[in-house]
Amino acid sequence: MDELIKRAKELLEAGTVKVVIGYENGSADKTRALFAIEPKDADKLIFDSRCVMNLATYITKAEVKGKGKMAITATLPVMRAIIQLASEFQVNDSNLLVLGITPESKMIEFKDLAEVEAFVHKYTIEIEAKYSEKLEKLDKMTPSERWSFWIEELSPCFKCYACRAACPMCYCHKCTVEFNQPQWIPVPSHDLGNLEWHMMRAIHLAGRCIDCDACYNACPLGIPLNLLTKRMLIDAKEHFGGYQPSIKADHLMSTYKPDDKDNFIM
Amino acid sequence: MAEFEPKIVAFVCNWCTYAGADLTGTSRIKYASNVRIVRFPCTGRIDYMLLVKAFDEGADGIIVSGCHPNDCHYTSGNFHARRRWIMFRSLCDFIGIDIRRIKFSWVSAAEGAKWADIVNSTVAAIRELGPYEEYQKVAKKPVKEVING
Amino acid sequence: MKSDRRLVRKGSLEKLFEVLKGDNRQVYAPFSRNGRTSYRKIEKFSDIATDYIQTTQSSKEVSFPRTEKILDYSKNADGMSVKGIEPDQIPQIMLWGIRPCDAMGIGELSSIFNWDYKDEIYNNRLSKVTVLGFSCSKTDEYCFCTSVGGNPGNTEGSDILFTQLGGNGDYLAEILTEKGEKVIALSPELFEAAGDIEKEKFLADVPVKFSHKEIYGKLEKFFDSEEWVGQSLRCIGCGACAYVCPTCACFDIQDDSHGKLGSRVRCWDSCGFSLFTLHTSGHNPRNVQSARWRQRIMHKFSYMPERLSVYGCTGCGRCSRACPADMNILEHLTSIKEAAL
Amino acid sequence: MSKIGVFVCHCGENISATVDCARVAETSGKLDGVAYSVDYKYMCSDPGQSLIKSAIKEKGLTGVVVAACSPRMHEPTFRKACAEAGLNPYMCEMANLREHVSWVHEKGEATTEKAIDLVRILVEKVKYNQSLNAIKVPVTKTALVIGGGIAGIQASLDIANTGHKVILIEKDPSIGGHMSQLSETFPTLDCSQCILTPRMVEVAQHPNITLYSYAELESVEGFIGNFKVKIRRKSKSIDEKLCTGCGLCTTKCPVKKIPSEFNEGLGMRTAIYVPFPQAVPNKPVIDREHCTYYLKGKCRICEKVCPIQAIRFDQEDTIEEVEIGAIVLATGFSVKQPDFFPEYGYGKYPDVITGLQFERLASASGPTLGEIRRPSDGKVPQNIVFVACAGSRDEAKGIPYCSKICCMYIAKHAMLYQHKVHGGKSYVFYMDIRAGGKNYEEFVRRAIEEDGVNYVRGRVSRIYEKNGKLIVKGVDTLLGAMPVDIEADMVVLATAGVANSDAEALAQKLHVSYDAYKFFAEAHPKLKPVETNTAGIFLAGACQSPRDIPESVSMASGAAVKVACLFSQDELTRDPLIAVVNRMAPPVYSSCVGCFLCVSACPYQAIEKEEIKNRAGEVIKTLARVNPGLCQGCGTCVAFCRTKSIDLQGYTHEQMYTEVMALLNEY
Repeated sequence: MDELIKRAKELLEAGTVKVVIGYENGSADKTRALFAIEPKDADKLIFDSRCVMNLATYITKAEVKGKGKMAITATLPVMRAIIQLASEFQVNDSNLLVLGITPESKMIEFKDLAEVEAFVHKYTIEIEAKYSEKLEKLDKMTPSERWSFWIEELSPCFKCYACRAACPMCYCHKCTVEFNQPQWIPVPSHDLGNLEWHMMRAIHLAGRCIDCDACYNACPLGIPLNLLTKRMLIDAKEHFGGYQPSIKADHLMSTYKPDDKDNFIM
Repeated sequence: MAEFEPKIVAFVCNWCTYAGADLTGTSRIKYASNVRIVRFPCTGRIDYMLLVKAFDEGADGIIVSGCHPNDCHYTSGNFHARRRWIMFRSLCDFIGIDIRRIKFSWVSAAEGAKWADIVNSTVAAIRELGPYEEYQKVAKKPVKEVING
Repeated sequence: MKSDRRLVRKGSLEKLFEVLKGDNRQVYAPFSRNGRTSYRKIEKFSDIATDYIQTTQSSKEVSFPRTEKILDYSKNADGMSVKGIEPDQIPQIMLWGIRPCDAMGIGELSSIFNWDYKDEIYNNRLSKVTVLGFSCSKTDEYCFCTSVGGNPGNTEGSDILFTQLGGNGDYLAEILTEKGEKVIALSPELFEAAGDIEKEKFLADVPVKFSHKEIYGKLEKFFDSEEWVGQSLRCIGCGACAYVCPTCACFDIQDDSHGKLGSRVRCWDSCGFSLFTLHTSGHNPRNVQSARWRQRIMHKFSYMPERLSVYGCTGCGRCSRACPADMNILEHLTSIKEAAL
Repeated sequence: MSKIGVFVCHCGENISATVDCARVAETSGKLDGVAYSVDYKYMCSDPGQSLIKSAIKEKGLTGVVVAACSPRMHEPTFRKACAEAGLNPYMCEMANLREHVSWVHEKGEATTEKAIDLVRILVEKVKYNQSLNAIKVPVTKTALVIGGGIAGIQASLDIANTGHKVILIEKDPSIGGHMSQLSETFPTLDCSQCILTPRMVEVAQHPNITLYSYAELESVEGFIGNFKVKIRRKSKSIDEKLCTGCGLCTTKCPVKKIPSEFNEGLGMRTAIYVPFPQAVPNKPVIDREHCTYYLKGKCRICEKVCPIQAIRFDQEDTIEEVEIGAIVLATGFSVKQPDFFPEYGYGKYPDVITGLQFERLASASGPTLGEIRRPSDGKVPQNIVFVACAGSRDEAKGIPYCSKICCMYIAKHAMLYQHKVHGGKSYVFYMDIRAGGKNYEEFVRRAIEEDGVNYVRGRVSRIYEKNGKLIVKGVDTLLGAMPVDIEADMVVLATAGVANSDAEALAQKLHVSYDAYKFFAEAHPKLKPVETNTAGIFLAGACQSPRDIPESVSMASGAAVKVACLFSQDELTRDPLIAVVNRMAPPVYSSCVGCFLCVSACPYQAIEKEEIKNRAGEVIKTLARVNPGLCQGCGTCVAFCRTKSIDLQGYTHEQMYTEVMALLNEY
């Protein structure tokens, strides 16, 4: 990634950006986010297959955004997240420069977010086979079996909200779960509180989730909560033809088609 | 033992289904008294979380009803609602919530008889299914005394 | 009390487990699911996880559950009636297989719950817990108990500490308290006399990285350091570190209300959350993540020693292992130690 | 602490026959926060209302629940009563014990229990009600009427005559619409132009009406009382102020073979033209698509012959920006071109024509000066067939509805034919004769009985040419589906009335709803036939569905009254049941994060961006803001907002949540 380091340095030296967000080596064999502010910081930049955290979660963080114009090392999921965020007016060309990394690990610098969008649209969001199998298995269960499965799987959740914090789309500073007049979602982590929190999360990500698995990767308890968002993704495709993050296009869940099909409304 | 009387909550819009239910009354069509109507301006206003809350608090069944497509007093609230219902219902199913207990319908201000049918058929269906014990088991013991068990 | 040292044959552990399980006692032990190890009520000995350096969650949940009912209330014609939780509603708990660092954490957590107000509910619960510690023979790069006053064979906080003598060997049991003796009394035949055993030989080697005092001294003048900003930039503000921590004690009080009836519930909270300190006025005294991260470190290494004479960290390394953003407390403490003022 | 009054109405015996009203009042009285409860025979009567008013005053009630009939019936009554007693009207709620309980359930325990539940739900809701004040918005007292047909003309004149300003825009060079093309009108057979043209002139001369012909709607922003409208005035290529309408240019124009739209292609016009002699304004426009100068760069004959040099080849479209308080949509309809009936041979056989073409043939101002002559050879047809429902009431052709006007105009056509061609034979193929209307049925009977028109009940399957005759193959279902073949000289198809091709785009510009056929949708099929769901926009005439002249005129007058009502107020008062984005103290300002997904969820474009700036004028936060004038209170945004930052007054999160809680729990 010499090219990346070189470009990051140039950008910082020229003052084009104030911070370059990328990956560096972390604890054990993990990688972590790097915020290069001085040109020399950029020497620590790396990129390899371990770099899976969705860095887009940082571009809405006030402390990072507050530094000034950002550049970000962006893999495909990160780019998708950026476009979704741009469509929700959270980032724009004036505060973000994207140093894309293609699925072939090539660096491309994008002139603007419109170019990023065009690049993102070359690829469709596909559910990985290992997840499709799990989802199919769940589909084959009876509703009662699924209910037991989820109550059991969600039972360890202690509501640390790492899933929310790691998700680039969960940038709201006051989440529904923190809305307490009325208290929509029970705050304590018990079966009901956990169920409602995870349902709410899935619904709020419907039509917005870009399937990066950041939530699952962040969960300290290994709860397969990304199955919920994946299911929403499949439903979006099945019922409404799916979606791609897009700066200008209408959002899947805030729009409708008069001929949306259903088979259950009497 | 007395026969099980399902508790059913109906979330309806003011302009079509509420008015339709008024017409059921004006037409003196009788139906089961298990349903309690909560009036909203529009199906677009109906928060899916309220449906979940109804189950939390012990509802055995839910009816959600509004204007037919193209009839919405607010032009498109019902279209938005339909899109959300499609996703919400699917999520419920995926989680294992018994979606047979949530009935969605379009009942216009002119369909007094249809409203009575919807209520009666829902009551009959829920009576058949019995109390929603599976959900209540989770909802009514929210606080565990011990860890992870 | 001077510890009584016994030998427990490897094969006797299961018998001990069976004995402990009965008689209104519950055994909580490490259990693995989804690649994570946590404590839960165990019915079958074979369900107990053995291959772990450290559990994902600490054992604090046994004495300080993540969600705990404090009282039930009901409204009636005369006003309100309140019913608290009776101590005998809580069963005796055998806390099996906890690491010395967690055992040490019990004291640290207790000091918070008994600082000023004596938290009866917590103390009640804890009084029912018998701690069966297991020394560490393995360690990883996240462990730093030796830097915060602990060690892999530390007896502090355990009622009995078991140390396995070699990879597949028998166990040295150090009986440390009366509660520990009561366990022996349940099945004395499982506890044989132990000869001279050099326990240290079987313990993991956890290098010392710094001393408490160094950090404490540094923090006194470190409040306004820019270091906090740099360290916390990648922190995403979740509560994972606090929730896996054996000594984090912050909680929230919630009412679970259903018309006339309801319960009051205590549940975990975390100083890492941005809304933790948000005032109704809109003012937030810790309005940036660096202030919240600083609070976490200061609380454990400065405020607690100052007010409670204990440190709030056992060096278990859980927070670093659990952190989705790879915040590493050991690394951060080390850099605080080394930072110029 | 709430002090709520519960007032249980017996509604005579309507409620009390099945519900134990006394028990409802007694049980409700024990609820937390209920300070007074009573049952009474007729709560809506004067003494009933007085009961509520005095309880409000004497007990100092902070909220009222009236358990009576449907709130759709009497909510305004009781809210007004509360207001009269000094309680904010929005602190009053109604439990529907009549339509939803007593009239639909048998007498019994369960029925009374349900009544008690419904009261409890609202008692708990009322605890969260807030005092609200009606919203006031100013009104710009100028109306925009779109479309200069008879409906637009009538609406414009009626509004103008109430003393308010009107801007009338018409996309064609002249107003008049379809009515100006008609020969005579049913059921009186008076000449269409004779009754229409005086109205057209009146429009042109009315001091309160500004007429923009050859103009279209560009865009609309704003809301009731406060629209900002852009009008595109298409270039006419003449200086209207100078032009005297002498008509010299039109006689000299060398391009003379353009099919005349006014004559439905049966006559020709020039490139610089006035659509018809009585046009208003009676000044020409240049049709740039056909003008030689615009096509080839030379000619300019009109410019040379114009005695006052009023031709302006370089004139461009202009955009007029106007402030408008109300809009009347009167854009009319189109006639479905019968090309989609290949079996009837329209376009293939010149003597198969549409009803509107027949109007031109029968019109004294038409290409044949009122003589019925067929297009192919100008001969007077001796046998003529009229085919009703050519497209209408035909699901297979995509038009399942009845076009409504055809039955009547066919009778008129046949009658006119019989009057003009003595000895001619006319046949009408029909499915049903729909002649509902004053003197309509009598008119049809006259055609059949006095003028001898042959009505054949059956459909036509095919029309083809044979030996110079049009063979019309049909059946007579009244004679046992007997096949009928008629050798005709001319066939007139009563093609369906359909929405204009640009109706959908126009509806979307105005945010009014439309039906599956792109006709504009009224707010209520019975009680709000001239309103749309967008406040301040009204409908007149056939743009809502096919209709005849008297209906269009009365609808236009209805719409005009609606506009006049609106303009009779200096400020508008609206129910404050609208959405509001929460605001908090700085530095939070609001829990809104400015994702603006609500913008597309709003059916009314009522959500705007609001920038919060610091003292230096820098934007520090961008929030959603609901425009109270535009918001209609559907709450679609409320259920959609992830941060629950939008709430709907009168149906707030807390109110609705509490209703559900109260419904299922003991209180």
